[in-house]
Amino acid sequence: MGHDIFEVSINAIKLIVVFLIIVQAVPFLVWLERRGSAFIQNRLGPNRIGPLGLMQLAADAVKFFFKEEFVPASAVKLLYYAAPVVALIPATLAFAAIPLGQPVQWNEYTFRLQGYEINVGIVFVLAVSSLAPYAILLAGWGSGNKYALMGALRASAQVISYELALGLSIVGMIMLYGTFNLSEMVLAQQAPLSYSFLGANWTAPSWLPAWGIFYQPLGAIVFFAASFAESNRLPFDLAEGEAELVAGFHVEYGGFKMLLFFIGEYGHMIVASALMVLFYFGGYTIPGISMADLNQWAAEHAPGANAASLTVGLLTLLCFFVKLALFIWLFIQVRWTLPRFRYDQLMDLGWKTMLPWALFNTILTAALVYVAHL
Amino acid sequence: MSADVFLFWFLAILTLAGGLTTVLVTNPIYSALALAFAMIGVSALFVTLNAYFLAGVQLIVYAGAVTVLFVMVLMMFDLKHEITAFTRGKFTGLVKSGTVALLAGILVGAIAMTSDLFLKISGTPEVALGGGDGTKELGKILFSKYIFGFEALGILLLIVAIGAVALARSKGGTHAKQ
Amino acid sequence: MPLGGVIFIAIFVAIFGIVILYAASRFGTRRYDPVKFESYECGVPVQEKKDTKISVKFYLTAILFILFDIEIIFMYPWATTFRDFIKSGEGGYVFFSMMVFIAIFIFGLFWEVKSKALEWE
Amino acid sequence: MPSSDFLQQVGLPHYLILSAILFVAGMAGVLLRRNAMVILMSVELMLNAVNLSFVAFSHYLGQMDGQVMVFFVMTIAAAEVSVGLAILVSIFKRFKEINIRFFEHLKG
Repeated sequence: MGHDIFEVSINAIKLIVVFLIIVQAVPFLVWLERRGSAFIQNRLGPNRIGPLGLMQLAADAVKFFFKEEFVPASAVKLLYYAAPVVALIPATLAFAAIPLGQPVQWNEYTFRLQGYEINVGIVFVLAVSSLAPYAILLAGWGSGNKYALMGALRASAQVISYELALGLSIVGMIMLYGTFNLSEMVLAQQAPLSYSFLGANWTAPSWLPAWGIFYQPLGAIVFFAASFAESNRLPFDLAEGEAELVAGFHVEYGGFKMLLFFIGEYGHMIVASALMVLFYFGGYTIPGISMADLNQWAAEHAPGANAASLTVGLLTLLCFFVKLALFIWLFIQVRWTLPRFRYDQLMDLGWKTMLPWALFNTILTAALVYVAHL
Repeated sequence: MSADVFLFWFLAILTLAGGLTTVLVTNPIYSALALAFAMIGVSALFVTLNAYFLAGVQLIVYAGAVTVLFVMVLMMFDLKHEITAFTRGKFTGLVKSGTVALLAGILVGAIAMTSDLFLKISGTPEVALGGGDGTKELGKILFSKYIFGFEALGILLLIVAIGAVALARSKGGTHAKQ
Repeated sequence: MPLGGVIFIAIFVAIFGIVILYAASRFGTRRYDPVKFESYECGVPVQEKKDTKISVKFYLTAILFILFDIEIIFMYPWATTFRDFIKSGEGGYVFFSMMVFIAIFIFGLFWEVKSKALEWE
Repeated sequence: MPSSDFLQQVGLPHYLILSAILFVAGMAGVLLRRNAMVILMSVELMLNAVNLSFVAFSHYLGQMDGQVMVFFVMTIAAAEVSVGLAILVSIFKRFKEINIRFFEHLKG
């Protein structure tokens, strides 16, 4: 994790901060979701406690703490308690691998604004998210409730089905960038947009960055839809289907155990949005300004190289979070706009629509790369 | 003890614990979960050997797909009565345990006796990987030297997909229990 | 090597979860009531669990997932190296062999759709 | 071999011994367990052990062939599990039983 005690401790703190970002984002997102849904449905939402109802979060947390501890008699205790803890891990590990800003150069140390730099970043993120079904299955089995078990099987079948489309939709992306490294992908997207086809070149106006969405629109759509299903959000929240399954795999959970599941679920949503930003919307780069210009500007205006590097790091971090927030809002907007699918429609969409389209995208990209030396 | 060495021993103990639990625990669900644990451990060991891509594939395929399938099927079975976990019968049990012990002895003995040779190898690690993550090298060798194996595996997977579906939907063979 | 960081944060998160669950379990009140500890089935008296019938479809989906997932993973090293192959002049060969592979993939998918293995009634 | 050296310098033999122990554990599972599911899991454990030694050799010899082999082994393992579980599920649906002792009834 580092060469001396200073670097190791900074890196450890960084990891904990990344985790706390996810944990702290959740109450805020719950508030945003409740206010946002109220806004969409022309209601008021929680507005009694504190300004704009913001203190509702604290009230909820206190309430969670004083809930009764409860284990159903038919539960398998070990699995029942393990499930919420396991639910936290995949999202945290995946989010820690995402570069949030330009690395900060501090004297002789380089601190990346991410939990850890992994040179096969995409594979790592996919691998870690493929562990998500465990929490669901553990909860479903551990609760000893048949509705929970059914919900868990449904949820995990759904998650794994859409994992196929998700994994396939980024093959074109990998082909264009020729790397699994997330930081390199971000840097590849800062150049001005240009297409070349059979030797003919066309360069867009310089303010238009070479974002992945311009090269892979189809892949982006499939990826985005699949990541909705991966994070079990409406319109794909079949796992919860209140009417037929009570509440899915977390029927028997309450209080803080429920909250941990929530953190896991919102964590998946944050990771999905972050990946969307990273693959298709330029990551932490600021549109219209190249990183070289930005570094130049900071070097002129900030006192000292450390401060300049820190300024650029924070600016890019801010830019990343703005983009991230837009996508998270999109998640909320979609949830409160679209109705839920039926289960057979869900599976049909995953296997018979999105998988073939993702495959088509792969073939098309490969053909274009081969023929046109894109 | 340096960090890498500590990491190896930590992961080795974790993986072994997972593997032994898989074999020794009587409840098959715990067996499957311990197996998942062992596979995550093996994947981390791959990382210590700089096989980053394979570590990811190990997680996706084994921990994320194969073991999830095991867990799902076990949950579907929901066995009503416990079957005796271990083999019964003194003689066969003895023979089987003896075989296992013999194999263990031969393997460990062989490695220990030839470890001088292996230590010579370990003196020159990392020759040809050129500093990258090794994925490109893997791709290059996979799509030139092993290209026919690759296509054959594609056909194997197709056959298995067709066969598994046919098997899973079959109404049972001729030996129906009345 | 980032492995240390990954293990560190995984263990940290696990400990965080356990501590928070333990703390929450200390605070709450506890009152015993036999009905409360029954499984929640909307208030209807609980049926025995063993009669739960689970469709074989779930498991069929999982099997197909494994097989197709591996085919997709085979495309990853191909995708990273494809441009290098084009540069070294072997692009056509590699492109063709991958198209054969994808054709097998499509045939498999087509077969599963045709044989109604993916139908959910 | 002095024991402190053995602890301090991790090399190929360490990975091989680990792999051997895992393999033997898997084999013990195959021979001694009676639940067909657990037997399949033990087979997976054995394959994993072999994969570990492949990767260790590949690393210490500086050749990628071992890693390609691991890739193939993983594929075949997944195929084997799919077919194995498909067979087990159809047997279970028919006879409600996955104890291997029971399968003796399947003899002609």
